[in-house]
Amino acid sequence: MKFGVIVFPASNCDLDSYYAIKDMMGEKVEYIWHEEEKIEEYDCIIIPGGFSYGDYLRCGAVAQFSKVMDAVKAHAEKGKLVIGICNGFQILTEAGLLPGALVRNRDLKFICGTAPLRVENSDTAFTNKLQPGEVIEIPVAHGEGNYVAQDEVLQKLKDNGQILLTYQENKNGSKEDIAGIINEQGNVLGMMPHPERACDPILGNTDGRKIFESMISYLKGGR
Amino acid sequence: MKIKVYVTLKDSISDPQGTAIQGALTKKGYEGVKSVRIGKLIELELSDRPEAEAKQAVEEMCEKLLANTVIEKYTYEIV
Amino acid sequence: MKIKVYVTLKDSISDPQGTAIQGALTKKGYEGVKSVRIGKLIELELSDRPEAEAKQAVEEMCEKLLANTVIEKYTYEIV
Amino acid sequence: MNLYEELGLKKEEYERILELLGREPNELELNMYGVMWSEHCSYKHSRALFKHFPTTGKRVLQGPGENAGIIDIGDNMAVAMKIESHNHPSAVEPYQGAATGVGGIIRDIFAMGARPVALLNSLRFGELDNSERVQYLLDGVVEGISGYGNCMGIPTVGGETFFNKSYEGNPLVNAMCVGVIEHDKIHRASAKGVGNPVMYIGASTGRDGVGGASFASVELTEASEEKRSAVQVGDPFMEKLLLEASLELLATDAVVGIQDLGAAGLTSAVCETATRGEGGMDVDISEVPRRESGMHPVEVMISESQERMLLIVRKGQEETVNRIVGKWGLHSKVIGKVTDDGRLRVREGGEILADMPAESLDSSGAPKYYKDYHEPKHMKKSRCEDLSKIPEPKDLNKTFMELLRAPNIASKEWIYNQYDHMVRTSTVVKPGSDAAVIRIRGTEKGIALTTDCNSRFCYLNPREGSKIAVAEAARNLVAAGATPAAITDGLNFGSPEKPERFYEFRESVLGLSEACRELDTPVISGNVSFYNETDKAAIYPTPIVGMVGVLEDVRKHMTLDFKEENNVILLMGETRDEIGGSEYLSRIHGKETGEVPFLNMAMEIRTQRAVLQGIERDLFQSVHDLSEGGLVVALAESAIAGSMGAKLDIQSDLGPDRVLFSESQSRFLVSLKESKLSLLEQALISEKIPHSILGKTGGENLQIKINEEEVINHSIKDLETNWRGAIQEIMEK
Ligand SMILES: Nc1ncnc2c1ncn2[C@@H]1O[C@H](COP(=O)(O)OP(=O)(O)O)[C@@H](O)[C@H]1O
Ligand SMILES: [Mg+2]
Repeated sequence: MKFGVIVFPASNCDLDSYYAIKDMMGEKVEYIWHEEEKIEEYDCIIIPGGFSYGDYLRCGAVAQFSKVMDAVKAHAEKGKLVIGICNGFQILTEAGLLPGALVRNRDLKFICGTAPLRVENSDTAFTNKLQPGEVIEIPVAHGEGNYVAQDEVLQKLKDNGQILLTYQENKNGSKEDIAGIINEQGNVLGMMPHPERACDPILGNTDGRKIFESMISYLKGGR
Repeated sequence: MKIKVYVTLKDSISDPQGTAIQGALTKKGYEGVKSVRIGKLIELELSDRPEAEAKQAVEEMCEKLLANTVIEKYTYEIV
Repeated sequence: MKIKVYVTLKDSISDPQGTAIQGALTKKGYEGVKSVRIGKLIELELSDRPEAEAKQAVEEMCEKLLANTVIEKYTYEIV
Repeated sequence: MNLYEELGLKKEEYERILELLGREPNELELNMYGVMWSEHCSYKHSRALFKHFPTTGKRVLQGPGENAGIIDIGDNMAVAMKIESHNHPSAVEPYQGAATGVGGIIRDIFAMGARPVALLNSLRFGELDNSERVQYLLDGVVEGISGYGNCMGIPTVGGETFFNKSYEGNPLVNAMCVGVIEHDKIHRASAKGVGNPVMYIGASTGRDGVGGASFASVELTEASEEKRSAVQVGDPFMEKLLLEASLELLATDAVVGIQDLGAAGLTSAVCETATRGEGGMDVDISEVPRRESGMHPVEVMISESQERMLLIVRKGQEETVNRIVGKWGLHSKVIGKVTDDGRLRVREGGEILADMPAESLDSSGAPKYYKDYHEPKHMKKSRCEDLSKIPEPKDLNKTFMELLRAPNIASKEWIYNQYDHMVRTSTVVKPGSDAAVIRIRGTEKGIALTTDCNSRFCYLNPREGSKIAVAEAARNLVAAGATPAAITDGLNFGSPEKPERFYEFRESVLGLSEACRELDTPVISGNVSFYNETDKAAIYPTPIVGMVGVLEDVRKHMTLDFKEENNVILLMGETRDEIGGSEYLSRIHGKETGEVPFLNMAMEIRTQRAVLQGIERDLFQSVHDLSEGGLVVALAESAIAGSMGAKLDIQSDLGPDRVLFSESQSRFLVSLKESKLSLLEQALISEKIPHSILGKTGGENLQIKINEEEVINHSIKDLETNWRGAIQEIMEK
């Protein structure tokens, strides 16, 4: 099993994701440069947080132009796993791999802290080690994490169980308190909070591990 | 040639920044500020080309990058 | 009444955002994108009033809040 | 007015230039002297005093003089750090001023080859409560720091924020950056090797920031408003590319020397690298990438466009540079070469535009002044002020809450929650504690970081106030379990040409030097910002101390929150009748006067050592140092952080307001399990450290009795809401 962490110019949580997988989860992981076109060898792609291409114009807007994103689309179409965290979530919506969009936080300020998240659907590749209704504490750090989508889209997300995680305390204004969603096929997750920041005991919080444990268990065929 | 692109939020999408500015203006004592919405003005300088070609290029740039059509709409003019 | 305010960076002020977008467009294969500058479009809805009054109000709002006149300039039109 | 005067040079300085050149300088040359001999670049009014600073020590690998100072932390690892001011730009355009300040200090760190791992910021504004302007400045500055630092992926882990009317027209924005580097990877900013190419990478050069350095060296008057085009816009994306490209380059052997382009732009970078390399340099400005057409050579040479670096490259390795820089989407350009004749030559193609001895421009050639000084009048008056007549507040419970809500005391989370303080997943102790703690990946170690300066103390007594700043910084690190190692100093003062202001500066440098020597925390880097005055008044002397400390085992870090019920609360150190210069006296009684608290350095050192030993022996559950607001504020902070109340029963001969609010030095508030109390007491007795048992943790309220009478009783919830919300309420009103 091998994870790949994409590195765009000005990604900056690439390192955090890399060490979370390598040192904390003990799995194989490599960085993938944004100009890479071949990513077949990876079982799961992590699109990390940061400010790809400076996040100018709109967060994640320019990243969809990069070569690796075509490869990520193909990877996702094959049903393999993709997780976009923070900027990665923004990139996935900009690239059309997930519905909706992420706009400026309701209070117009960047927010950094820890958010209690409720697990809405635990029957997925990303949440199978969690209980429905369970609350996990996951760090957040974003200026544009306010999830918006048309009402029909939101309804569909709800009906299909595509909303995986919701904020207990909605500080950015997201519709339906959405913190993380999956695509219809269930193999692409986008979430604003940072599970990779909650894996190492020295940081005082390991709730994020359960997300990665779920993915690893899914990839091992164990569920 | 110069092109001005205007990107604005679709009406159905709320605009917290606009709302905040409206609030600030009202607080400052400006009366009758009924709504404020913030969009982007993107000024492009393109190498000269026939108008039809320019239009096509600009529309493509808007669709692909300059606007996110999930939440935004755009118009443009050649100046 | 509707007013459109256009706020752009003064010419002497660099626009890294515009430069980055220009780079991205060029890299994507759009040729002849010579420059990109990004500004704001602010749409105001004011209660109806005589044009002169509206102008005065808008100019004041621009100076005080809508534009940062240290680095930005503005124009507006009543539509 | 003569051209030299317009450039901020004095007559005698101009004459010195004539002498150095043996002829009249041309316009370009004069401009280059103008920026290099500005206060900002030449330190002409401060250098003479720097000899007092202790700058060596067993840990010091690089003292002042390079882009940043470096200390050894063992295991082949080292820490680079530096602080820098961006006061005047931030007063004009808070967002960009603060953002480019952060950008500049980050470049100083990676120019040494170090990976930046933490940012701190030290901010001073006018009174926040009722000033729209101050609120606007705070809002913009915080957003600028957040916008730049967050994008860079460097956590902003600490700092300080202080409001006082003396900063009304002249806010202070000092940014500090800390980097980590392996010993053998350290790079220096010198141009060595005759014939080696000089390369330029990063953003192209525009007209922005032209005159920035001299701008920073004049008082802010109405006239300087006209210079507003001096505003520079930060581009953190470009900086991130530059950072990654530079570090990748420095890992090869292609680069001989590296220097960022900061104040005085290209002029400063070429002449400093040439001087350090003890050679000369020849640059052709027609090769300098430009953003605008029609730029005058003067503009090219002194532009302060951001996000640019200069490299001295090993001859023949140009392609390595092009390849690595190109990978990061940047361009590089050869703009000159290293020579051996000690001259700095600027050409445009074949034409020589300037030709001068490189050294003459640099601080070694610049004039050096030792100005007259005398004690400001107010000082003697405050010293003699009788504070015994300050009336005891009728309702201490209410007074306490008022103080807790004062912007100087209230939680700064409205600020630091806008900063990504967790990125890089190494922030072990986040902002909101006494010091931030960062783990050093790949080792067991950690470093603790803080910035401190009580400028009210420095106003009343610059020498003692500066010593207190060093002691307080050390105390904060010790409370986190770290051994203080070194400081970087951000010296912010008024005009050195005014005797009272120069007195403050001189006293302050002497105070810092003395304290650093005694605490064994050498000065390894720093920055001076003078002329922080408006037409009306000067700022309070503000020598900001940025300090780093080392934890051998990062798991042994300590925090300030009460951890469990029924722990003993003990105060180390002695509370005296010392409300001079206190936040209490200022906020509640509207007075900034009195003598500052007495600092007994021997006691300070013993107490710090006892705390560190106690942490090492696992005696404590929590440790917090006492600072602004005194004992009761420290109690409230530990209680709020731990969501746990406390019951205290204090016996004292002092008035209750003194007990609660006095800002006596060298004190720590600790909580510990009852079972460890005797061990601690033995240690304190043998070290002759005064201490008193105050009470116990537990319950939902903070209850304090003094001599059997209840003076404080608030629910922790209430305290928390007020303390956390006060600044936000003001900012969002
Ligand atoms: N501008 C700022 N940026 C980041 N953190 C800040 C800032 N101002 C204050 N803080 C944080 O708030 C906490 C309290 O600050 P302060 O009262 O200065 O602490 P102390 O009195 O212990 O030195 C510290 O953790 C400090 O790092
Ligand atoms: Mg403290």
